[in-house]
Amino acid sequence: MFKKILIANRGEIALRVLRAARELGVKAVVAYSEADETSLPVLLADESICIGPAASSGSYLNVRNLLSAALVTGAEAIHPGYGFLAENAEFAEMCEEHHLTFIGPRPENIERIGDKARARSLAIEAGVPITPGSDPLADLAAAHAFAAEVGYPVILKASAGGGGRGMRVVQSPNDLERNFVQAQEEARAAFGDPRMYLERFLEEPRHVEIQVFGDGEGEVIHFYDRDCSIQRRYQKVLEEAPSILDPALRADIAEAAVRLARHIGYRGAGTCEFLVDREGRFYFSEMNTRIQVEHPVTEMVTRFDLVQEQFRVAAGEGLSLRQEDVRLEGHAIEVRVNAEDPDHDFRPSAGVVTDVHWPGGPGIRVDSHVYAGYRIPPNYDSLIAKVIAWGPTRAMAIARMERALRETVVEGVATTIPFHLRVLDNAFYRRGAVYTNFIARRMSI
Amino acid sequence: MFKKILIANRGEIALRVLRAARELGVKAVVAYSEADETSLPVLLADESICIGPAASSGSYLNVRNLLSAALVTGAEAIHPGYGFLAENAEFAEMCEEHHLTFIGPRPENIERIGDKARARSLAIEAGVPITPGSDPLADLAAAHAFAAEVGYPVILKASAGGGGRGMRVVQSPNDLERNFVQAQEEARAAFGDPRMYLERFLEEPRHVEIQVFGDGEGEVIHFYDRDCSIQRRYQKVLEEAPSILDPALRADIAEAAVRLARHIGYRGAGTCEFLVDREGRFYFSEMNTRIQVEHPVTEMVTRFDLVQEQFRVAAGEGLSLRQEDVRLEGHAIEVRVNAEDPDHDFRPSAGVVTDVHWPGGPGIRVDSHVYAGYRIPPNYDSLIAKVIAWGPTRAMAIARMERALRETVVEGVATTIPFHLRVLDNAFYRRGAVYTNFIARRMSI
Amino acid sequence: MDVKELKRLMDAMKATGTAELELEWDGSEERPGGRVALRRESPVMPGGPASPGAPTQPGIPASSGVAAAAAGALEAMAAGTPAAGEVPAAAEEKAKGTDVVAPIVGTFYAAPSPDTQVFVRVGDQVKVGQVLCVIEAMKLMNEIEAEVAGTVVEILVRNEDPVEYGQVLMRIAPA
Amino acid sequence: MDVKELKRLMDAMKATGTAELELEWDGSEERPGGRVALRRESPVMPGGPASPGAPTQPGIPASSGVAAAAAGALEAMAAGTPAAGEVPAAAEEKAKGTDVVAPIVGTFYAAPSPDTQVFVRVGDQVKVGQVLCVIEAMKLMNEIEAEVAGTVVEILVRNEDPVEYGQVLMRIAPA
Repeated sequence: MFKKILIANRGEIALRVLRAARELGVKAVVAYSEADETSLPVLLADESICIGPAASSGSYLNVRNLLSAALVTGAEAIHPGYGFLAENAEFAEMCEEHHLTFIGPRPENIERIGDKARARSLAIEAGVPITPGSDPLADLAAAHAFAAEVGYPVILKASAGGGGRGMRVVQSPNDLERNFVQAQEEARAAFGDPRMYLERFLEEPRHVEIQVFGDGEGEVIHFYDRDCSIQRRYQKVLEEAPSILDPALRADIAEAAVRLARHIGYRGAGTCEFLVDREGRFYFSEMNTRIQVEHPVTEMVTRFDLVQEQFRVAAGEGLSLRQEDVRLEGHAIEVRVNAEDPDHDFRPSAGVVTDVHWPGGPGIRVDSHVYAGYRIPPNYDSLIAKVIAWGPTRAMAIARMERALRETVVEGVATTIPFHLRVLDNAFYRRGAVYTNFIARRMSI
Repeated sequence: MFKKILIANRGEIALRVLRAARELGVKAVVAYSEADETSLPVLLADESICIGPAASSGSYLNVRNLLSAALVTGAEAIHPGYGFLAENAEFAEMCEEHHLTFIGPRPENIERIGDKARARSLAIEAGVPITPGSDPLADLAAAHAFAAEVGYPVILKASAGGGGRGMRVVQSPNDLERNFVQAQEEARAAFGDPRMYLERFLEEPRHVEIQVFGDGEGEVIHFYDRDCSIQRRYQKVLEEAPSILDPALRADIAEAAVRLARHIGYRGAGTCEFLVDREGRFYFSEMNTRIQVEHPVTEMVTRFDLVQEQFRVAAGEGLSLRQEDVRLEGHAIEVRVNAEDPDHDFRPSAGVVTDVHWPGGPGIRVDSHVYAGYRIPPNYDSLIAKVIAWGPTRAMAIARMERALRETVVEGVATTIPFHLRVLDNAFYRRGAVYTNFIARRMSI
Repeated sequence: MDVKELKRLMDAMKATGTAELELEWDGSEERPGGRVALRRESPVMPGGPASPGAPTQPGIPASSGVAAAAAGALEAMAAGTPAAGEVPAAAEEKAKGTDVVAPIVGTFYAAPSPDTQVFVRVGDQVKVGQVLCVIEAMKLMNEIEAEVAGTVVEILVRNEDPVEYGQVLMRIAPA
Repeated sequence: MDVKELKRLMDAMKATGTAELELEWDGSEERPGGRVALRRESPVMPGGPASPGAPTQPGIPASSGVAAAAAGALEAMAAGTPAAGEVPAAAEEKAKGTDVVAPIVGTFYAAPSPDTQVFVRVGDQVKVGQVLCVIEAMKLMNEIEAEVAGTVVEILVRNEDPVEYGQVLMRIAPA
């Protein structure tokens, strides 16, 4: 195992990684921007090092300073968390060049599966179903031709997009005409890559994803599924594990995910995302080559520490368990508590958290970097806590989450907790009728 | 299930019961003394009612006000928590007389097994081993005769004692002479019952207890064992589940506990305490007819909610699971965080908790009624939180607990956290060499 | 300016350590007139929840967001049984009267039986030892007697109300 | 303004430690004029861990027990690499000099190579553009040049020290 690692991230995931390091007896250096000097991971770290100004481009995305920070502090490995450089193949490669272990997939894993178009070809090779979709489209004419073939509505996606960014639903040829060039320009601006492709649009699909783990030597296991259908503008707001789909279907999806990860000799933690239509057909949509925000729901139902496992696999110890050792028990739900005002179109609510009281008691886990007196910097995302509730049944997990959120106090900033309570209270949600359009269709917000 | 219950307790256990009620959809009225008006269970309660002044005798032990409070608020049942009236058979009986369900054992269960001397006879009847011990001793001569027979050291106990109160170790006939009458007088003053008996004193025993649950119809199941050997002045300070004894021995002890509870037709949650000597012989010492402070460690390793089950059994729904459904996974440790100063002989440290930050992340549960700004009243016990850590192994549970306690902040009052960290770091503790004299013998405090 | 805007101003003042703020506006549509005055605190205390010295309910720490946020719970509680929190607050208002408080938990009865006159009404003169009301607890009727002589100035509970320990039942202005 | 709104205002005042609030409005139907005056309590911190007025690290809220309790962690950090926290504190003491700060993370070198003279010593006069030191980052030597002319009054790091972004390396008193 490593003696010392560098955490190249911030907020709750930096704290999550720090906790895993502590529990494994590994020293952790937390790299931080000037805006995060008083953040909890920095205050709790064994060591910390400022790597740039508040703007991420100069700090959390500053490859040179991050690598330098690892080198001058004597860290042997870098954990990238999620976001920032976590899925940057070049960064992973530069780590290796400097004899620093990148705690994540191999650079070529990221490179091959990170590109949406390439991921689709790999899925086809591995015999994993994908939504009927086009290759990258040369021009509008090609787009028209494809859309006519599969039928409207279709969804226009940026090859380099991900996590819901760079997507738009197109209802008609006119709509396509209006959107195509504009979307190309946006993709060029956002990702430096204007390539677009089309997919058949699924009405009311569920978003189901499989947590996989590979040893990089060809062995891949899975930790079952998560349902992340509750999304707002393609951003997940509430996740659960397992999904409530038919067990045979869930097994098929998990098997497909493992097949795909094996196909590319995947190493470390990864997630294969699928859309599942009402007829129970499933389609691979993308793979995330990192630990996910929602990984705790899987940890709660399997009682397995995925971040510790990332350390072990990166340190060359291989997987610590076999597929048959992975057991699933009960049901877990996570809500992402964001400092946003749900009464005002979820506008960010930065500022000082003057008082905070997180819930406790049986079945509750809280992952949060916020403390009383903490100033939420306006420079980063608005996630301030993940509250996770486990129960022997989905109904009990919901009941626990409700009682936990009702005993939570956050003062000084607005949070999305009132919104989460409304989701939990929604009759469609309670009976599991959740699709990716749930919030738009089932809730009046 | 009940529609509404009254919680006749305070502090963390009142909150624990309130949480269980919430999760079951049961309304809870929290009965509180004037000193607890701003306590968290009162602030979070569906309803609350003041039942007397700060002194427990006028409030939490005030049977008339508690029953009245249940009646005027329309509660159908009373949960007594632990301590106060939890093991008072008369109170349980008065509840029944007023058609209020006592969420606990039947009055006759409490009465029969609550008395130490009667408990020993019941154990003998049930074929459960007890430490060689006397009947209640008529006088000093009888005591001398018994001690001579089993050999010194012996332990002198009050029949009505419990939880470590009313006990003294006697090394020689002279010692016995000096202690006997004095102990009688103390027992009369403390318990209103001067009867004393003698037991053979075990050197360095482990304190191992079995969590049992009966349906009152003759069915009793167990939830495995806990090791509570780490004690200071007979008060538990750190508990874990399961014990690290040989599995066959653990099964024997569990079986003996079930036999005893079946013998008395036990209803609800109870704990049979045993002493285990170095040769692996075990002796029943007493039964606690209530939920225990340390019940969360059992909940963590079985993932079963014991307090919810108390509700179900009391509501006449019977046990919700069978013995074969009770599974044990991993290891859990609980520390009792007391507002006491370990640097000054653990003197109580009442006052305002000006800031508090509990730990979170994987495997950590916190049960606490304390919030920033809370004033700890000087009238009650000093328990301010229970921090529970679960891990797949005992070593990981220890590592988790250490990292959790190191990220805990309590300002304004002294706590026992520094002491707990020293226990966790102790080499004897780490290899499981824990006996009831651990603190006195293995730690220099 | 509505409550929400005012609250935002207060939050902003707190966050920035602003001690005083005055704001005037004349409401005219075009080129509205107005005035703003701001003063900062001398030593700035970052991030502190709230300051002491503020008149708060006895026993409820001013710094507690938990207590503040539990206002809803307190309201719910008040709906169920009279909230203890009301008592001291109300007591400050009308400090002239002597409180008659419930010594036990139970049901308040204003009259000895449903078809008889109430023991006392507002305005009645009472003597020491005179029965003011009855609290039923566990089927027993407990007579509550006046400890001072004077005039009943206020009765705070209604017949058959549940009362908790220490709850103010009525007030007597000493003679 | 109804009771509910008033209660919300009171809650807000309590939560934000607002001591006084005055509110006037003229009642005109459209775009009413008005006046608001707010005053906060004098900022004494209730039972806060760090005593008020105590010199605390800039940016770390004094009221935060979390921050205070992490002092050990900060010390550990300082042992590993020079703590950022030291810098501004020191800066207050010797405010006369202009700070030369590290623009990148890396290893500080006082001299171009192990067997040569250091670039500058305390007391040296430097010109704009003169090389003051080198920071090695990822095998690249980055020369740090003077941005002001003046006298080197202090050098805060030693040869081969790791330096973090924004760390003060030396101070120059402008000529």
